[in-house]
Amino acid sequence: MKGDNMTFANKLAASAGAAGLALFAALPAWAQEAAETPTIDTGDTAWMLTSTVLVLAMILPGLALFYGGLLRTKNMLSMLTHVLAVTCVAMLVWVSWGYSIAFTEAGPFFGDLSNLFLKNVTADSISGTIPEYVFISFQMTFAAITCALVVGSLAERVKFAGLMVFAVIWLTIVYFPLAHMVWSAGGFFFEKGALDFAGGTVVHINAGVSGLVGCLILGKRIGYLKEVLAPHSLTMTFIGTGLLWVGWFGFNAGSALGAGSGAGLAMINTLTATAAAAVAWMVAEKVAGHKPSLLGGCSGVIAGLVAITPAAGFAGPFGAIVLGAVASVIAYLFVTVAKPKLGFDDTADVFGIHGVAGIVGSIGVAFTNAPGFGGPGAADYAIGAQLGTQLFATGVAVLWAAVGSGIAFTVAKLVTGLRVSEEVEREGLDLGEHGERAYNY
Amino acid sequence: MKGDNMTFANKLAASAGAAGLALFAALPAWAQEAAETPTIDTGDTAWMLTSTVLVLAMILPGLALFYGGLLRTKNMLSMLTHVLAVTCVAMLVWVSWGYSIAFTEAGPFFGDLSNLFLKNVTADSISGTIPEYVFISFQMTFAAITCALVVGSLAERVKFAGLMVFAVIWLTIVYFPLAHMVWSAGGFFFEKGALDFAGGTVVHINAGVSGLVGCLILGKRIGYLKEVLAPHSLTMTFIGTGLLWVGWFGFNAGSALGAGSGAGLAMINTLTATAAAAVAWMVAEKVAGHKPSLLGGCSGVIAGLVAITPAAGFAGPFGAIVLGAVASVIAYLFVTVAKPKLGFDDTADVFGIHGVAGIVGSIGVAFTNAPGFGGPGAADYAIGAQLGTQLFATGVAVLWAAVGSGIAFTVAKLVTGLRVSEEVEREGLDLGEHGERAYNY
Amino acid sequence: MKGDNMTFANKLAASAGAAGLALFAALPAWAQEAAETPTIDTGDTAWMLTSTVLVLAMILPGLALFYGGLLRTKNMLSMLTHVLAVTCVAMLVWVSWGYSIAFTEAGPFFGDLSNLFLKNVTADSISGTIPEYVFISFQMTFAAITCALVVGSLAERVKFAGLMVFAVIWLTIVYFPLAHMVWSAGGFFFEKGALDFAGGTVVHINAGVSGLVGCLILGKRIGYLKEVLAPHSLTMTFIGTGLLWVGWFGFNAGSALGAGSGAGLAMINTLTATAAAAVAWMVAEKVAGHKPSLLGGCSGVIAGLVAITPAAGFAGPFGAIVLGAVASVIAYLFVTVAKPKLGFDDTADVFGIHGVAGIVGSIGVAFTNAPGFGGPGAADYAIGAQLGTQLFATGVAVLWAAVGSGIAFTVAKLVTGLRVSEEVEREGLDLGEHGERAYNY
Amino acid sequence: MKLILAIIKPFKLDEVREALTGLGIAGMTVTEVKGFGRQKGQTEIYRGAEYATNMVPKVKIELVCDDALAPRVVETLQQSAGTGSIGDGKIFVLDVGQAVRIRTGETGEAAL
Amino acid sequence: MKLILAIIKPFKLDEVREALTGLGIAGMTVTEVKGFGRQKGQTEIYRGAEYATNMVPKVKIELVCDDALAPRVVETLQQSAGTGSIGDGKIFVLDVGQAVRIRTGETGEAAL
Amino acid sequence: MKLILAIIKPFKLDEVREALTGLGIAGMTVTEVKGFGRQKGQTEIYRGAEYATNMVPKVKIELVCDDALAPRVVETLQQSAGTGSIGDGKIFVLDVGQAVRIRTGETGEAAL
Ligand SMILES: Nc1ncnc2c1ncn2[C@@H]1O[C@H](COP(=O)(O)OP(=O)(O)O)[C@@H](O)[C@H]1O
Ligand SMILES: Nc1ncnc2c1ncn2[C@@H]1O[C@H](COP(=O)(O)OP(=O)(O)O)[C@@H](O)[C@H]1O
Ligand SMILES: Nc1ncnc2c1ncn2[C@@H]1O[C@H](COP(=O)(O)OP(=O)(O)O)[C@@H](O)[C@H]1O
Repeated sequence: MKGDNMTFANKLAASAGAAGLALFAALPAWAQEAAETPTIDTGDTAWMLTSTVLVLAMILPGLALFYGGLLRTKNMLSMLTHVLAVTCVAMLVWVSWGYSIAFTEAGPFFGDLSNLFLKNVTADSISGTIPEYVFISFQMTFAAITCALVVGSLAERVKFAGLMVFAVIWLTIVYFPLAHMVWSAGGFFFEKGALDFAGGTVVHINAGVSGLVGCLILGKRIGYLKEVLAPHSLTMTFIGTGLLWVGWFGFNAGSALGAGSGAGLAMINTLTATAAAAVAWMVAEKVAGHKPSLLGGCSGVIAGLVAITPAAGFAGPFGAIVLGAVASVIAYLFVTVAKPKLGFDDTADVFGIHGVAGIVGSIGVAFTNAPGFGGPGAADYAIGAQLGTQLFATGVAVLWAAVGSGIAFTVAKLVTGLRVSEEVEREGLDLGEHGERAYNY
Repeated sequence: MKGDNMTFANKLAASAGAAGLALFAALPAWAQEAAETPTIDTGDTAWMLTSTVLVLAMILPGLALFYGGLLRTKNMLSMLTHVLAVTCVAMLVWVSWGYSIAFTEAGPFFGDLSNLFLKNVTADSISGTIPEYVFISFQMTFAAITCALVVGSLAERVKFAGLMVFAVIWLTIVYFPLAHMVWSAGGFFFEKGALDFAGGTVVHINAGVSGLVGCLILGKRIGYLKEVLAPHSLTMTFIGTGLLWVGWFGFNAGSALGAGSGAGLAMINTLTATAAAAVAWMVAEKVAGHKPSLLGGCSGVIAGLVAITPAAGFAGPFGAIVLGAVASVIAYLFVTVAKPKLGFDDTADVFGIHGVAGIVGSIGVAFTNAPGFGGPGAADYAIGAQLGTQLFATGVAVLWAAVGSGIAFTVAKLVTGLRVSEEVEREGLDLGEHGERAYNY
Repeated sequence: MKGDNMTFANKLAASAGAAGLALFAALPAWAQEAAETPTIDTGDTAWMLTSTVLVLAMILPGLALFYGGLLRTKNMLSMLTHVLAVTCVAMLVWVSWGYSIAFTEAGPFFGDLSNLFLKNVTADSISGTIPEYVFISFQMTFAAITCALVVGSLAERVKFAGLMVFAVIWLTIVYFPLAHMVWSAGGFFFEKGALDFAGGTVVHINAGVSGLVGCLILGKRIGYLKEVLAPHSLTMTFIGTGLLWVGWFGFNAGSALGAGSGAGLAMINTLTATAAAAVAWMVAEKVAGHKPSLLGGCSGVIAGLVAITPAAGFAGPFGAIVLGAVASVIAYLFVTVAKPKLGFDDTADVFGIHGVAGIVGSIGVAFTNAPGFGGPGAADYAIGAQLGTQLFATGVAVLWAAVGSGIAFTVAKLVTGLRVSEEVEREGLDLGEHGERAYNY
Repeated sequence: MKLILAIIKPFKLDEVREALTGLGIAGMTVTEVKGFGRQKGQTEIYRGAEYATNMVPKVKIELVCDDALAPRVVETLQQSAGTGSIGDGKIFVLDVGQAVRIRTGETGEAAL
Repeated sequence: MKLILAIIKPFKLDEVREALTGLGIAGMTVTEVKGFGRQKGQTEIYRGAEYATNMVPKVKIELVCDDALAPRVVETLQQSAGTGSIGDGKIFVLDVGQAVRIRTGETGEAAL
Repeated sequence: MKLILAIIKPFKLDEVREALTGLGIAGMTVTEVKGFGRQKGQTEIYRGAEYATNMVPKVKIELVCDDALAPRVVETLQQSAGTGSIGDGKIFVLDVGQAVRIRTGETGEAAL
C-alpha cells in the first residue's frame, strides 16, 4: 500500500517530465529520494501539517461564514450547522471507504476497497516525504470542503436530513471517483496528462456543477426575485473571504506536498491571481455603471482563488494575474447578467463562481503553463495539445458531476423530501430545523 | 539548564520504550540525535512555531468567542476582557516563575525556583530539536488557555479583579504543579507511566474541576433556570468552535514536539475523534426527541477534542472515533440530564464538557492505546495495568484541582468579593465593570 | 542543507558581534552564502510559507475587523472594502515595480527598475535558504499591510477612489524606498547599522506618520468630539486584535527568515512584550480613575506588538516586557490626554498607537539589545552609539513618511477630492460609496 | 384624522404596503415589535435549556389618514394582511388631534 | 376601548406579562425603546472618548382592552413593573375608536 | 394631556432632545423605525440583485405633556427637526386620558 503513494509521487515526477513541467523538474532529488528510501522530511511534514490545518480553517469557520453572511438572519444558523455536519460526515466517510476508493490503484475511474478503514496504514507509513496519515488528513479536508461547497447552492430551503443523505451518496459516487481520476496513479485524467495542480476539476467544477443540479432539483426559494433577500451580514461574508484566502495557501501551496519551490510558486500565484481578480470584479462593476462593492471584491477574491487552483504550479505570477482577472470578469458577467435571465436560484452562486471560474481556470492553465506566457512549461510545451486535454478533462468532470449529483439528489429527495415545508422556509430554517436562533441580541 | 530539557526528551523516549509506546519508538533517531548533539531541526522548529501560534489562536479569538457567544449581549464584552486579561497575566507569570516550577527537576510535585525569570535560558538554548524559547512559548500558551478555560464557568457574574487574583494563585498552586507532574522529568504522573499525550489531565480535567468549584463558590446567576438566558450569538460560538478545532492541531499534533509521525498520528486522530463526537452529539439530540442543533454540534466538537487530547498519540483513527463518540454522548447526558438535576450554574459547561469528556478521555486512552483496538501500543501492552494507572492519575488530578482551586477562589473572594453587585449583574458586566458595550448598532 | 541554517545562525551571532547588530549583518552573509551553494531548507521554507500566510491573516480579516469594529455601523463595510482593495492593489504594484525598487542594489534610497515585473526571478530562484518567490510573497504582505494600516486614520470620510490613487503613489514614493533603506543590501539605514528587526520604521512609524498627515489633510469627521461616535462592535475589534496578535508571529518571527533560534527569540518576545503592554494599558486606565476596558486591553496589545517589532530579535523576554509596558503607557497617555488637546481626528488612532509605540520601540531597541538588559547584543555593545543611530533612523523615517505622504495625499486630493460629500458622510459610506449595508438583520 | 395602528405578520408587509399605496396612502411608519397573543412561539433549546418563547416577531404599522379614508384603510389592511391562520394580528384606530409636516410646517390633512 | 401604553424596565417584562395574564389579558405588543428621563445612563469611555448616554434601554408595552378592565390593567402594571427606584417608567391611557381582528374580521371588544 | 408622536431623521435626534429639554420637557421615549413616504431610499445591489429600499431609517419620539405645553412642543419639534429637505418627517398629536408614574403611583400631570 505504501507503494501506492510512492508510485503516486513517481508518476507525478514522471508525467511532469513527459509533459515538460518545470515544477516537478525542480524537485527531482525529492522524487528520487522518495522512491529509494522513504524517509520523513520534517520541513515538508511541517508544511503539510500546516496546510491541512489551513484547509480546515477554510471550511470552519471560513466557508460557513462566507455563505452564512449571504443569507437572511433566519437561516444563518442552519448554514453553519450544514457546513459543520457535512464536514464531519465527510471526514468519517473518508477514513471509512473514501481514501480506499480514491487512492488505491485499481482502474482509471475508481480505486477498490482493499484499504477500507485504512487497514493498511500505520503511524509509520510514509507517503512521499511525509507520514501517510498526514497525506490522508490533508486529502480528508479536500473531500470535506468540496462537499461543503455544494451546500451554498441549496441554502435557505434544503432539509438537514436530505443534505446528510446526499452527502454520503455524492461523496461515494462523485467525489471519490473524480479524486481518483485526477490524483491517483492510474487515474483517468492523471494518465491523460491533464493539468490540475490543486483540484480545479475535482473540487471547484465538481462542486459548482453539483450545486447547480441541486438548486434546479430543489427549486427556487419563496420570494426569489420578488422579495428583498439581501445578505444579513456582509461582515461575516468578509471574514469568511479572508479566511478562505488565508486557508487557500494550504490548498494550493499544500498541493505541492512539500515545502519547496513548487509551494513557493503556488503561493505567489495564489496571491497575484486573487488580487487581480478582486480588482477586476470591482472594475467590472464600475464599468457596468455601478458602485464598486464589498461583495464584488469578495466574489472576485473567490473567483481568482478558484481559477488559480488548477494552475497554481503551472503559471508565472503575471500569467496568474491575467487568468485571475479574466475568470473574475467572466464570473461577474455570468452572475449578474446570465443568471437572472436563466432564472435558476443558486443561493450563494456556487456554480456562478466555483463552476464558472473553475472552468476558466481549467482551460486557462493550458495557456498559463506555456513559457511564452511566463509559465514553467518546458521549451517544447504545446499549448494546442494541452488545450485539447484540458477541454476533454473539463468536459468529463462536468458530465460526471452532473450525472452523479443528479442521482444523489434524487435519492435524497425520495428518502427525505429534500426541501423543508413552506412554513419552515418562511419562519426560517434556524428555528424550524434546529430549534435555535443565530442571534438573540 | 539545557540538560533539563535534554533529559526531558530522553525521558520521553525512555519511558516510551519502557511502556512500549509506539509513538516515541517511531522517533528513535530523533531522540538519540538530540541526546548526542543538540541541534535545531528546522522542520521540527517550523512546526512548533506554528503550533504555538495555533494554540494562541485557540484562546484569542477562539475561546473568547466560543464562550462569549453563549452569554447574553450585556456580558459579551466582559468575557472577551476576561479571556484577554487572564491570558496576558498567565504569560507574564509563566516566564516569571511558572516555567521554573513546572520544568525544573526537583521533586515529583513541584520543580524549584532555580530557573526563575528564565535566567538559565538564552536564544541558543535548545530543547530536544527546537530552540528552548520555542518550547517555553509553546508551553506558555498551554498555561494561558487552561486558566482561560476556567473563566467559562464563572461568566456573567464574576468580578474582574477577583478573577485576576484567582488566576495568579491558581496558576501557581494548581496549574504549574500539575504540569510538572505530567510533563517534567521526575514528575509524579510521568514516572508512574500515565498516558497523557497533550494535557488531558493538566488542561481539561483541571479546568473542568476548577470551573465547577468556582461556580459553586460563586453561586448561581440571577434568573438561572427562570429567565431566558439564551446565547446572544451562536454565530460567535460557531466561529470560536471553528478556531478551537483549527488551533487544537497545535495543541495535539504540537505535543509531539516535532514534525514527524507522532504529529501525523495526533493530527488524524484529532480529525476523526472530533468529527465522530460532533455527529454523536447531534444524533443523541435526535434520539432524545429534539432537533439536531448547532450548539449541539459545536459542543460535540469540543467534547471530541477534549477526549482525544490525552489519547491523540495513543490511538488509531478508529479508536479515536469510538472515544470521541462515547465522550460526546456522556457529556451530552451530563449536561442535559444530570446538570439540571444537580442544579449548579456552570455558565458555559466547562465541567460538563471539559471535565467530563476529559475524564472519559483520560480513562479511555488505556483502551485506545491497545493494539487490539488499533492503537500504537506494543504487543505486550496490558490494558488492565494501564487502566489502573489512568484511574489513579485522573483521581489525583481531580483532587489536586478541587482542593487547589478551592483555595484560590476562597482567597480571591476574601480579597475582592469575587462576585459583582446585583445591580451590575442585572445591567450587565460590560457597562458595570468595563464601561463599554460590545455592540452599538 | 540543514548546514545552511547552522551557518546562518552562526553568522547571525558572529556578525552581530562585529557590527553590533544581528539582523542585517546576517543578510550580507546570507547574500554571499546564497551565491555559493544556494539550496532550499524545507524547514525554513515551511516556516516562511506559514509566516506569509500569517501576515495575510493580519490584514484579512484581522486589521479590517480591528478598524471596522471601531467605526459606526454605517461605515463598517467601507472599511472592509478599503482594506481589501488597498491590499490587492498593493500586491499588484509590488510584483510590478515594488520589489524591484525595494530589493535591487542601486543606491542608498532606491533600487532600480532592473527587476521590473520580477523578470529575473523563476521558480528555481533561491533567496537565502528559501525560494525567492516565498521571500517576495512574504515581503508583499508587508507592503500590503503597511498601506492598509494608514486607512485607519482616514476612516468614515475618505473617498474610495481617492484612497486608491493615494495607495499607488504612496507605495511608490514612500514605502518602497523606506523598505529599500532598511532591508536591502546597500540600503541607507542598513548600512548605518540601524536596528529594525521586523519593520518598526518601515511599517509602523511610516504608517503612523502617514496616517497623521492624511487625517490632517482630510479634516475632522462631522460631529467629532460632539456626537456619539462609539465603536459599533468591539466584538469585531477584539476578533481583529486576536488575529493581529496571532498573525504578528509571521511578521516578527518570520522576519528571522528561517526556523531557527532567531525566530524563537522573536516569538517569545512577541508574547511577553504584548502581554505586558495589554496589562499596562489596563492598569493605566485604573490608575487614571477609569474602569479597565476591553478596548484598552486591545489597544495595549497593538501597542506592545508595535513596540516589539523593531526589537523582536534584539531583546530578551524581560527587556521585551519593559519595552512593551513603557510603549503602552506612553501610547495611552498620547491617545487619551494629548490627542484630545491637539484636536486632530485620527479615527482609529493609527498615529497614537502605531506611530507613538513605533517610535518608542525604535528608540528602545537601543537599550533592550544590551546584554546588561538581557538582550542578545555582544559584550562590547555600546548603548549610546546605537541610540544615536536609532534616533537618526527614526527621524529620517518620520520625515520621509511625512513629506512623501503629504505629496501622495495632495495628489489624490487634486485628482479625486479625497473626501466624500457631507450627505454621504452622514448617511454612511457603506450606502453612499458602495451601495451595500454591512448588516441587514 | 385617524391613527391606524396595525400589528401584522412580518412577511405580509410588502403586500400590505402595496395594497395601501393602491388606496393613495403616501406614507406610513413601520416598527419591528414582538407580539404576545394566542399564537405561540417556537420552543428553543440550547444545550438542554429549553425556552418556550411566547413572543412572536410582528411588524407594527402606524399610519395617519383623514377620517374619510380610515374605513377603507382598515378594510384594505384586513384583507391584505390576512392569511386566515392564528396570529394574523390586529388593527386599532385612534383619533388624532393634529398633524404637522416638519419640512413645510403644513398642518392637518395637508401634512399627510 | 383603551390603549394602554406602558414604558417599563426591560428585566420586568416577564413579571408584568405574567401579572397581566392573570387578569385575563390575552394579548399585547412589545417594543424595545430607549428612554430619556430622570434616570441617567452609564458613562461609556472608548479610548479616552467619553460618552454620557442619556438614553436608557426600556421596553414599551401596547395593550388594548375594554374600558372596564383598563383601571385594573393600569393598577396591575404599576404594581408588577415597579421596583421603587428611579426610571421605573410610565403608563399612559388613550382612547381607541375601533379594533379589528385581521384573521376573522371581528371588531370591537370581540377583536381583542 | 397630549401624546406627541414625532417621526424625524435619526441624526437630528440630539438636537431635538436638547431643544425639548430647553422647554422643560423631562422625559420622552425613542424608537428606531422605518419610514415609508415621499423620500426614497438608496438602491442596494448585492451581486447583481438590486433592491430599491423604499424604507428609510427614522426615529420616532413619543412624548406626553400637558395640554398647555403641547403647542410649544410641536413648534420646537418642527423647528429643531427640520432640515428643509424631503423626509423631515411628521408630528402627530393625540389625546391622553391618563398618565401614571410607576415608581410613585402619581397620576395625571404630576406623573410626567
Ligand atoms: N389586546 C391586545 N393589545 C395589543 N396587541 C395585541 C392584543 N392582542 C393581540 N395583540 C397583538 O396581535 C398579535 C396577534 O394576536 P394573536 O392573539 O396571536 O392572534 P389573532 O390576531 O389571530 O387573534 C399578537 O402577537 C400581538 O402583537
Ligand atoms: N413625558 C414623557 N413622555 C414619554 N415618555 C416618558 C416621559 N417621561 C418619561 N418617559 C419614559 O419613562 C422612562 C422613565 O422615566 P424617568 O424620568 O427616568 O423615571 P421615573 O419613571 O421614575 O420618573 C423614561 O426613560 C422614558 O422612556
Ligand atoms: N401618513 C403617515 N402616517 C404615518 N407616518 C407617516 C405618514 N406619512 C409619512 N410618515 C412618516 O414620515 C416620514 C417622512 O415622510 P416623507 O413623505 O418621506 O417626507 P416629508 O415628511 O418631507 O413629507 C416617513 O418616512 C414616515 O415615517
